[in-house]
Amino acid sequence: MTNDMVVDTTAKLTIRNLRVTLPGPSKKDPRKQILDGVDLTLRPGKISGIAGESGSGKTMTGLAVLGLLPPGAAVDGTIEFEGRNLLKLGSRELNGVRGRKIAMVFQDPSTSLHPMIKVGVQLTDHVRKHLGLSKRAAMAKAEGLLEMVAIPEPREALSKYPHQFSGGMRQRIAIAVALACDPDVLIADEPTTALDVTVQAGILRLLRRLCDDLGVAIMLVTHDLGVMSAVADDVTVMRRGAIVEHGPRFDVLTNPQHPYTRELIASLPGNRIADPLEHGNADEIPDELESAS
Amino acid sequence: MNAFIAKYPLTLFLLRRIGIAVLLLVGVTIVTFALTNLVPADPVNLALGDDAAADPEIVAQYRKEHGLDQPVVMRYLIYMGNLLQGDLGVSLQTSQPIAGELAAALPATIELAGVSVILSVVLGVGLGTLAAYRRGKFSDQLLRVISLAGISVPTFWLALVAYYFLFYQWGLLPGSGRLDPTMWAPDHITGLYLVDSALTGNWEVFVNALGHLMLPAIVLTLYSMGLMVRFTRTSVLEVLNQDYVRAARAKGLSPARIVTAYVLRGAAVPIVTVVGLVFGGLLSGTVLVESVFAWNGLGQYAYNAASNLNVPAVMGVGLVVGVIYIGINLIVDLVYGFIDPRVRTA
Amino acid sequence: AGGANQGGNGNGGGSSDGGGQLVIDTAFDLTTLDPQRMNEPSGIRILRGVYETALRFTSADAGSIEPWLADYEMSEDEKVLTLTVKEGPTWPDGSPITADDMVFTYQRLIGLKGNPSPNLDGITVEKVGENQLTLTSDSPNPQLPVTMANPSLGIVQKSLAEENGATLDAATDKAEAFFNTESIGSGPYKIEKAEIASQVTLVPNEEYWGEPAKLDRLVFRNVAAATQLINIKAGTANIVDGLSGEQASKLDDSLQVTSEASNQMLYVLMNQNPAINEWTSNADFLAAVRAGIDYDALMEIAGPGTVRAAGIIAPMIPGALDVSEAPKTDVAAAKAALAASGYKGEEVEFHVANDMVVRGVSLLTIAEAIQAQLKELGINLKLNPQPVTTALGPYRAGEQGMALWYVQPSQPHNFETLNYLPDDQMGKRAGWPAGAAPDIEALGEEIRNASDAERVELFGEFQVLMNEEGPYIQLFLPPTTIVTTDNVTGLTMLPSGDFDITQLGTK
Amino acid sequence: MTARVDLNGAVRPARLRIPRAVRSPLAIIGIVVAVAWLLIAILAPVIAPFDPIKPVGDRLAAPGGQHLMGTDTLGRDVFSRVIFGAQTSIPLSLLLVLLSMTLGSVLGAIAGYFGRVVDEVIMRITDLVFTFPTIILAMVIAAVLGPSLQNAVIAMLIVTWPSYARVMRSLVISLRTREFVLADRLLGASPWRVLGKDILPNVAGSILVLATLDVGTAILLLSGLSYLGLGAIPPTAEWGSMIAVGTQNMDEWWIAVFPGLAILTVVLAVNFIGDALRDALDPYTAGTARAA
Amino acid sequence: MSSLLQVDDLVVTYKSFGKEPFTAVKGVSLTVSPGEVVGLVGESGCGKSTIARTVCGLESPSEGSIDFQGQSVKHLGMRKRADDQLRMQMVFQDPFNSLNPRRTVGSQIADSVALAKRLGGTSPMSATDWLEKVELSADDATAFPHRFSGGQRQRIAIARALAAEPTLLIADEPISALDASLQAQIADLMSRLVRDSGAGMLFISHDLAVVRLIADRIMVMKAGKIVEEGPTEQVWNHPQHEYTQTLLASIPLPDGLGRLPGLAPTP
Ligand SMILES: Nc1ncnc2c1ncn2[C@@H]1O[C@H](COP(=O)(O)OP(=O)(O)OP(=O)(O)O)[C@@H](O)[C@H]1O
Ligand SMILES: Nc1ncnc2c1ncn2[C@@H]1O[C@H](COP(=O)(O)OP(=O)(O)OP(=O)(O)O)[C@@H](O)[C@H]1O
Ligand SMILES: [Mg+2]
Ligand SMILES: [Mg+2]
Repeated sequence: MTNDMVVDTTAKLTIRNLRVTLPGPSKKDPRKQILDGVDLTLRPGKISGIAGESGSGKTMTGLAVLGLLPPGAAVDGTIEFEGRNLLKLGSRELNGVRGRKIAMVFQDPSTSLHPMIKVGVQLTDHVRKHLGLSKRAAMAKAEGLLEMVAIPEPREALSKYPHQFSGGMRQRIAIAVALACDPDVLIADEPTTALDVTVQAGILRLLRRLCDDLGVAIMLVTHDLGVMSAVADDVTVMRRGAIVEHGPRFDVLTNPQHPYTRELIASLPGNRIADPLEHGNADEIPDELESAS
Repeated sequence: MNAFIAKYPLTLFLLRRIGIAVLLLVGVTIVTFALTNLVPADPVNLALGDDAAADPEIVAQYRKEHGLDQPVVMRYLIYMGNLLQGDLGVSLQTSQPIAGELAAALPATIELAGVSVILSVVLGVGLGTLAAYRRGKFSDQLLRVISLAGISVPTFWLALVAYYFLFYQWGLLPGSGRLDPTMWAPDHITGLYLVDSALTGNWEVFVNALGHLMLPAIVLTLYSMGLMVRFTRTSVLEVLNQDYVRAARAKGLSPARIVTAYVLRGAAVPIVTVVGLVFGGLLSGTVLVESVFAWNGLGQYAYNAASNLNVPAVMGVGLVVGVIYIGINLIVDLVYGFIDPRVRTA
Repeated sequence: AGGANQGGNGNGGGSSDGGGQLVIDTAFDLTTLDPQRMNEPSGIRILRGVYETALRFTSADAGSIEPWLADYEMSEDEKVLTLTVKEGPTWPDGSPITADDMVFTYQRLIGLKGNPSPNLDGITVEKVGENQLTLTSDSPNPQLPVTMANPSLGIVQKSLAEENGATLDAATDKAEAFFNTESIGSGPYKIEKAEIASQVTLVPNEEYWGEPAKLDRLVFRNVAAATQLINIKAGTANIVDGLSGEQASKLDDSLQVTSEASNQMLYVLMNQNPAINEWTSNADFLAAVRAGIDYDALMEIAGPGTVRAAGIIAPMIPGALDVSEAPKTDVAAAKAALAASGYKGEEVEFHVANDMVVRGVSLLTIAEAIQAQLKELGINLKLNPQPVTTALGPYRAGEQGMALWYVQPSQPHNFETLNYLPDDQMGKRAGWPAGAAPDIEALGEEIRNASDAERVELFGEFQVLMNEEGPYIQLFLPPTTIVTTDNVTGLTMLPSGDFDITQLGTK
Repeated sequence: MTARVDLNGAVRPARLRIPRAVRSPLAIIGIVVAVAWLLIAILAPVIAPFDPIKPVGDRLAAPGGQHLMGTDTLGRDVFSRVIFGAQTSIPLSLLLVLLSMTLGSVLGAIAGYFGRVVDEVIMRITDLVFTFPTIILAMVIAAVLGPSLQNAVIAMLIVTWPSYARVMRSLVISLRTREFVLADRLLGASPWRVLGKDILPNVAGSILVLATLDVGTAILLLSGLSYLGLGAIPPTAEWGSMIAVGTQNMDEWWIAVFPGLAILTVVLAVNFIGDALRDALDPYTAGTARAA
Repeated sequence: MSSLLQVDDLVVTYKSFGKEPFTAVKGVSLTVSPGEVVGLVGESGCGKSTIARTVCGLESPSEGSIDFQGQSVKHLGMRKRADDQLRMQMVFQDPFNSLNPRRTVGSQIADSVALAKRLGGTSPMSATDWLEKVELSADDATAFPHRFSGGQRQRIAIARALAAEPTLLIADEPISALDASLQAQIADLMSRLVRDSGAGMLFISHDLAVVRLIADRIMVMKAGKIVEEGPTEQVWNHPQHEYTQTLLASIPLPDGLGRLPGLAPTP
């Protein structure tokens, strides 16, 4: 794969000049500017990577799309999806989009699944609502989803609770939940930070395949440039609520323009590795995910 | 052993609990017995009138009849011996079996406490959730004032004030007792008038009993509801901050479904804890209210027994409350397991 | 049942032509409904409708004693009472009431060695003829006839009682449970249902031999005094007895208030044992207290209808002193006596049972009032309020220095007040040893051997002496205040300060 | 990440932020009322128009005129008694809370930290106390000791310490295996040092909040005991016993209503403060910015 | 000279009520010599932290022995730790948990300084000096931990451990929260300080790339067992065990080429 294969498909979701402020600690304190004019376009079949320092507003951007900003947040700008400005939608309409058309995988898999509700229920309640499936049909679909994300014994898994899975499995379940209604847009907020490299590799493959096979538009938030390099089609770098750099993956990673990006890349431990190619190649390793589906 | 533990965790859990319960009950008996015997007073004086108490023969007869002629330790052993045979002894005041008296008093309190618990749980959880959702808004502040007032008002005082106004001044609710004096209790099935009258289809009594329950139940509920509102609010707020709630919203679920399935479920453990505490507290804390409303329940009975140094009766109350307390704790723990699967396996 | 009338009010269904029901609220002290074990006011009241006695009172006057189930005759020496069973009265099963029933009843009372047993202390009961029996005492016992009217001497049917486990001996008697639930006597009412802790209902005894019961039902409820006031005002109770005279005086006209001196007398005990208290045993100090108390003020607190206790004999009992002879409040005399006593303001402990309320009058309130009054004189009392539970023991053992209590005669007869003598039952409580008051003791001996008629005179003298030297300071008798709704009829007071439930009816 | 994350990505721990707590209007009301009551208690002799233990007027006079809140059965001025009552109820309940907090926390900390037998024993004792109806237990204890305010406090202490012990124990248990404690122990800290230096600062807030909420309970319990005649010795002005007298004189509502209102306002004020304090201390409810 | 730390056939089993006991460490032997840095890598949950904790006496081994300076390491009960074992210090994995939120950072480091003094330490450094050593400022000493980011806290925890002048430092993922440039810097600092004082260090991480920066020897762990062991360069360049190979292959490289990293069989 190379970077110059960017095909200009129509944008699926367009964020324009997104500004978000949050109230300060008390009423008198000035409001905090969280996002300061963010522009972003998600295209079907493409992964848009967002990198940036901790606290730069990556998560907030994702939340803004789904209208899940903290209470008291003031939003400005447009988020256009299928001809509608999501920021202007009523809560009922928004609920029709959430989970159905646009889904999100949250940063921490162990907290985004309800610990007291069976995985099966968490996988199906929105499916039943959005797609009007029967319980049985929804469960069957859920089983398929779990199989897709390579959860062993998916049928049994449906009646288990989140804590009965390892962190990696939970992250994959969270992804399955997000994919359950076949969304057009997937916002994945640091889906691999909590995982070790071997598990991370599997999830990256899954994301890639979703794009390639199903044409999902993905926004991948990560601060790991290695991950970025592995799957993102283009890269956006954020700092203090604003975008400092944007461009195709290869360009940004190999020829960063902004000093912050340069600093980031310069200090990567990977850059001290003599020759990365020496250490095995992806193609040599059996791909569990692919063989499973 | 480990294999056994792994195989029958619940059985083992129960066995352990029962073991602790038995120990606790023995402790209750010892403490009660010791305390009641430490009171610098002779039950004979209370049970016998002036003339009778002056007559050594009658005093001797009374002491013999109630085993008071034995040394304290002996009396305790005799008591425990009888207890093992299911005999709670005989009241020093009425010479009636304690078991029977407790059986008569307990349902009254359970009915009252039960209704209060139901009311306070339903209202407390509902309003507490509302307050959490409306955090900082006017309705939250209003609920805060109301619930804190409920916690702050002296129950015995409120009982009197409520009685004075709601019954006496405005005649909104019937007064003391569990039923109008014209009515007799429904056939004894559970001793809970509401249940018994419903079972026997005696709706007139049902309505009457319900009416009589209202006033004391409201008074008791105000406190426990206040408590429930505060606790529910806190734990719902906590849950509202959880990622899984946000994740549920991201799934486009309806707010109603999110509250019932996700939020309340997440907040349930602390809420259940408080429910257990509240119910336990109500069972043992109704003394003053019962006396105002002439509600002849366990509280009145206990108060009477204690103020008359009716040792076997006080012991009986201790045991009953102990068993209930242990039972509630056990149920709460089991409910934890039901609510939170992580507890189940751990 | 009455159905749902306004405000859940349950009084009298058909009240126009008699019948109907009455609800009587009282603070229960009920422990049993076995007549021979029972000695508490609530039990006495209830069982008066169920069991009948050999003699009875017809009014509040203690002299109104009259034959009922039996005619009586007292021997000259006041040692033997002969009862002749009347013909006519029958048990509900139709069999006549016999001397055997009475003998059984009285012997059982003695044998059970229970609370009411002292009523027949030192008495032997014997059947002396087909329908005659005698009660014989070793020493003169002039109060035997009035004792016979006590409901704990209510006659039980021997055969029925025995069937249900009654015997003449505490060790073998097993009948209490039976009596508690199914008391059946020869009276106009029988127990319908009884829950000793909360409520007892009486319904007419259909087979009653006399004039049939006036009411369809009598309900006795255990209701705290505070609640009684509201209940009577709201009309959910027809009769209440727990109100103070003061409270009753403020009720509106639709309620009938019957106020009668009760037989419960509040008094201050001044222990004569110097080891117990240096000051109460000081005669001058005692005199100072006696003269220093403002009796009128105390009576005002107790409310209208309160009667000044002139001496140790309650007003309705023959021999009682006239109020004019009661000790007077005299501040000057009190101060003089106090000066003479050598008292310098030391703290004197004043015991009071803080949970005791007599006829709506809280002993604690009175004690506080006395404390405030004596403080003006310079007497420094320190209240020691204790629950009856703990206070009663030291009181009976004569270990309290200064204390506020009340006494209530067990029989409406002057004779038993002799136990105020030194070293007698009351004397011991006051730490008053034999020989402490020779003049009083001599007079007591004289009274003991005098005839009933002479006693009335001698008791006057006795009480005056007591008022001067005795360690008891009689205060007052709060009224028995019975408040009824206006449909209640036939409220008849008895010497015990209670009313006779068999006379109750409705308009 | 949870909403507790601030700009640095650092968890914002529970920490005292009194100023913010004070900003809540209810807390302000609470503080004002509480301070007012404290002043009333201190200045009682100055404020009260009459001697609280001396009959000063007609008995049972209705509120109005010379007697703002009427007079009681002995003709004492209810207003003065309510004011002087603050001198009894407020310091005593503070003392009680202080004592039971100390006793309960120490025992709970020992139970939680050392575990095993000590824990079992202490926890079973708390069970025992919990098992028994509080007021009845206090009654019997007060009866054993004889009624007096001092004994009422002891009796209440016996029934109130266990809740602190329980809370303390669970806090200590959750903290004693925390890594910062382990780290200190790897540095050779003794158990007492660990409890005092590492654990105490972390639990003080929660315990203090519990204590504020308990002041109210203490006043109520004390009043309850006095109401039953087991607490304050007459003629001391004490709110609970004043209510008890009032109940025997329902028609003279002012005797019971005013001391009841006094209890209500004090307890409510303390609860307002406690509630605000809890909000301020709770990492979830502190601050305004949060995710929903 | 004999080794500083000698662990033989260590087995650690977690028992919890109502659950099958779980053996997290299944027979591990390792040594750390003075002046040596040993790296321990392995996937999440393979038992690395368990080894660290057990070595410090926070867990008790069910089998095997642990000797520190020739003395057997005793379980850290509720009592005060013996002086001869205070020379072993640990940096905990979780930077959020290992600092007391209610005590100033400075006072927590000062505890260590005091300990070092008491045990006859010679270093003239104060708590603030140590803070500066880990690239924080002296002003930070009076601040409470919540003011610091995860990475800053890790550095504070490291400073605290180093300030005690340990002869053996167990460092459990001490720099995982740092950004790349700081990682290198701090790793360098640690290894320098440890080596200079002749102490040893057991350095735990799941990131081979990081361990490689600092360790003399690397041990690779999987499911409670050591699967590969050897000098750093050898393991890095010529991984023998299949698992080590997978681990290396799974590291995504920020080369901008869009290559998906390799994948191990799912756990
Ligand atoms: N509930 C909130 N209230 C106030 N400010 C918040 C809240 N949540 C986040 N913030 C602030 O918003 C800013 C952006 O946060 P965001 O979570 O988007 O960062 P991020 O880029 O996702 O960082 P990370 O890599 O740590 O996840 C930060 O300054 C953060 O402190
Ligand atoms: N207290 C405990 N009780 C039971 N099991 C435990 C306990 N602590 C750890 N474990 C289990 O032991 C195994 C090893 O845990 P350990 O913390 O040593 O892993 P690790 O290698 O440090 O992983 P990571 O890289 O995620 O820190 C894990 O499966 C874990 O679930
Ligand atoms: Mg984020
Ligand atoms: Mg670890």
